[in-house]
Amino acid sequence: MCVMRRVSDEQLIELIEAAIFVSETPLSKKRLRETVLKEVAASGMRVDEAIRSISEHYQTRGVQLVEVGSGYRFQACKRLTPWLSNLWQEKAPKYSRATLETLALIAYRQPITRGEIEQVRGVSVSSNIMKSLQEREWIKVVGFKEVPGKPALYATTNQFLDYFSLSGLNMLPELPEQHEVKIEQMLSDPSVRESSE
Amino acid sequence: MCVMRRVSDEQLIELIEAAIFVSETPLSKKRLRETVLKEVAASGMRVDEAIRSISEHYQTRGVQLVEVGSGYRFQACKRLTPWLSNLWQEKAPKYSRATLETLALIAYRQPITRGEIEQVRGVSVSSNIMKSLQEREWIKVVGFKEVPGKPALYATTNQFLDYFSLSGLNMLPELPEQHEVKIEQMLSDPSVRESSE
Amino acid sequence: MSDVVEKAPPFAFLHGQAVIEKPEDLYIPPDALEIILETFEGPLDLLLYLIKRHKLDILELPILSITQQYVAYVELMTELRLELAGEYLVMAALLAQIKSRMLLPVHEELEEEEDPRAELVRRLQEYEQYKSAAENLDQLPRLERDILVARALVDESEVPVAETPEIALKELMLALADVMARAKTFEHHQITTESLSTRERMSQILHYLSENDGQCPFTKLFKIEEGRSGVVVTFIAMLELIKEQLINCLQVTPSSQIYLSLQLQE
Repeated sequence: MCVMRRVSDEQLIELIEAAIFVSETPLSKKRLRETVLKEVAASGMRVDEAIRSISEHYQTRGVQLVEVGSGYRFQACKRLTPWLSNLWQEKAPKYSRATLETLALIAYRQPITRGEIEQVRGVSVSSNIMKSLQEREWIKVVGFKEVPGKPALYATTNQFLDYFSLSGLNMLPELPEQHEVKIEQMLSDPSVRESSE
Repeated sequence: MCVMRRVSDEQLIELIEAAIFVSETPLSKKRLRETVLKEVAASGMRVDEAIRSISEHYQTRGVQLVEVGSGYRFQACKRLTPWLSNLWQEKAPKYSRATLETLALIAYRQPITRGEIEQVRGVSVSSNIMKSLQEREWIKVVGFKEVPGKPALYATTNQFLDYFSLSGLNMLPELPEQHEVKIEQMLSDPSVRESSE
Repeated sequence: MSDVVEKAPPFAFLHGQAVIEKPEDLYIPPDALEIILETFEGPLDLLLYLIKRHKLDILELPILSITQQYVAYVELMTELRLELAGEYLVMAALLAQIKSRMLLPVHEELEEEEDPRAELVRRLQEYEQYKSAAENLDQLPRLERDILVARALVDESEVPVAETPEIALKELMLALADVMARAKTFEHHQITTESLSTRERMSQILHYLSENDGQCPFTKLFKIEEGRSGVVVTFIAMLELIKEQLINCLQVTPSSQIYLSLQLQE
């Protein structure tokens, strides 16, 4: 049994702010409670209030508090990125269309099998793409489909959300609408048919 | 010649604050001028003033601006360290398969470029893997290959030998001969691509 | 079935007479170049491109003309020895089959039958949907490119050194054995004299560009005296250079001169 320490609101804010700044990965409230606040007496409400207060404080500063998939992190204000990127010489990696299309299908249709991805894209998905996405920890196997061959089912991870600065899958841009018109109607219209040449 | 941008004191503070926060190493005034402030019209006096103002602002926060040998950085207030250190006391993670394979290839085929590792592994090697192996001081850059892009050549270090209690690389377990032949073949394939990092 | 199929079996197009003009030595149709540079993500992608290029709606899918063009491009890609996935040929066969069904007179009793294009139209729509979803994803702000994480450190002297993972030498050996086992699947990458000459040509192009202020018109890089195979090697070398992001390919308007330029170094 450890004695819980009482801290003032100011101390709680200091501690949480510092913890988010020094953590190597985004810090979730759960991890915050299990580590930094392990011996601190602070209700969930007080923690929420502290986070809100920190977020507000940084509204007018060069860095801001954001919530992404796996927790809270500070990041530079986006409008400063053009200047700040001079600090790096390497260019950010570009991703191929094949990779992006595969990732989009997994993000929007998860859990999905590789076969289903290939069905939509009309081409086979290279093992390299699946492996790279897994090594980046953007996707993972979450189960196996109950069909012959039991293919793996893929889903996106919190690291995927972190990378794209999304707090959840519901923050993804909306899937473009398909045409509402009934395909059958359009197609059965004889005027659409071409005359044979 | 580029046109120098005029910025307000507030903008200058924002920019410098964000730059120090996102920089991977302490940021000196010189580097600040050469990178982030390259196109900003700001006298040395104004930069000093901005740094002083940032330093003052953080007097009452969880992190503070400090000047160390190579420049400025933010660090958590010392009195918070006992709590924050709980963030690092989780169990050591295991190395991924990708990391082990990369290390094995460097050990057996040094000096080797990242592109060559990718060629044999058939999948791209993430920068994180290379970084974590370098941070552990198991591998280091020993030169640059004389091919377009001049990619870095990696080799293992003495620390690597120490860790595995090897007196020299020749003490590494022998590789089955067919494996050796195959690696040679793959590396001499002219279609090896050096990926730019 | 119908004799239409017999008259125009799907693969006759691929090995039979050309449907569009084949590139004569130096001549590669500009928009063929443009689309090949875009490197298609598969037959559906190519079909979508052809439909969009004619400013048509997917729902109008003009099967006759689209089939002709599709087959022509597949042939051109074969000609240029671009790696052609089997799916492209399957699609050519499917298009030919739909075409033959479209040419059949509509019988009363077939009235209930679905339009032969319906399934393909559905797939095209679905693919288009995810194609633009992928483009949207690429636009999202992301780490490394648009977002920079702000970090602070802790005073090293007071923080326990983070535990580092332990590994045994045996694990290292096993890892290497794994790579080698997997490497077997890559064995079909054979050394050919052709790829050598392609890489040589790549260097020549880079050299030429750097001697000419870093850019030149596309056509300047072809040498008539090298004939057809020389053109193909040069062209493939350009595609490789573009793919490796060593050069850029610019075309201001659809039918204007194409320029190649060196990728600017930081």
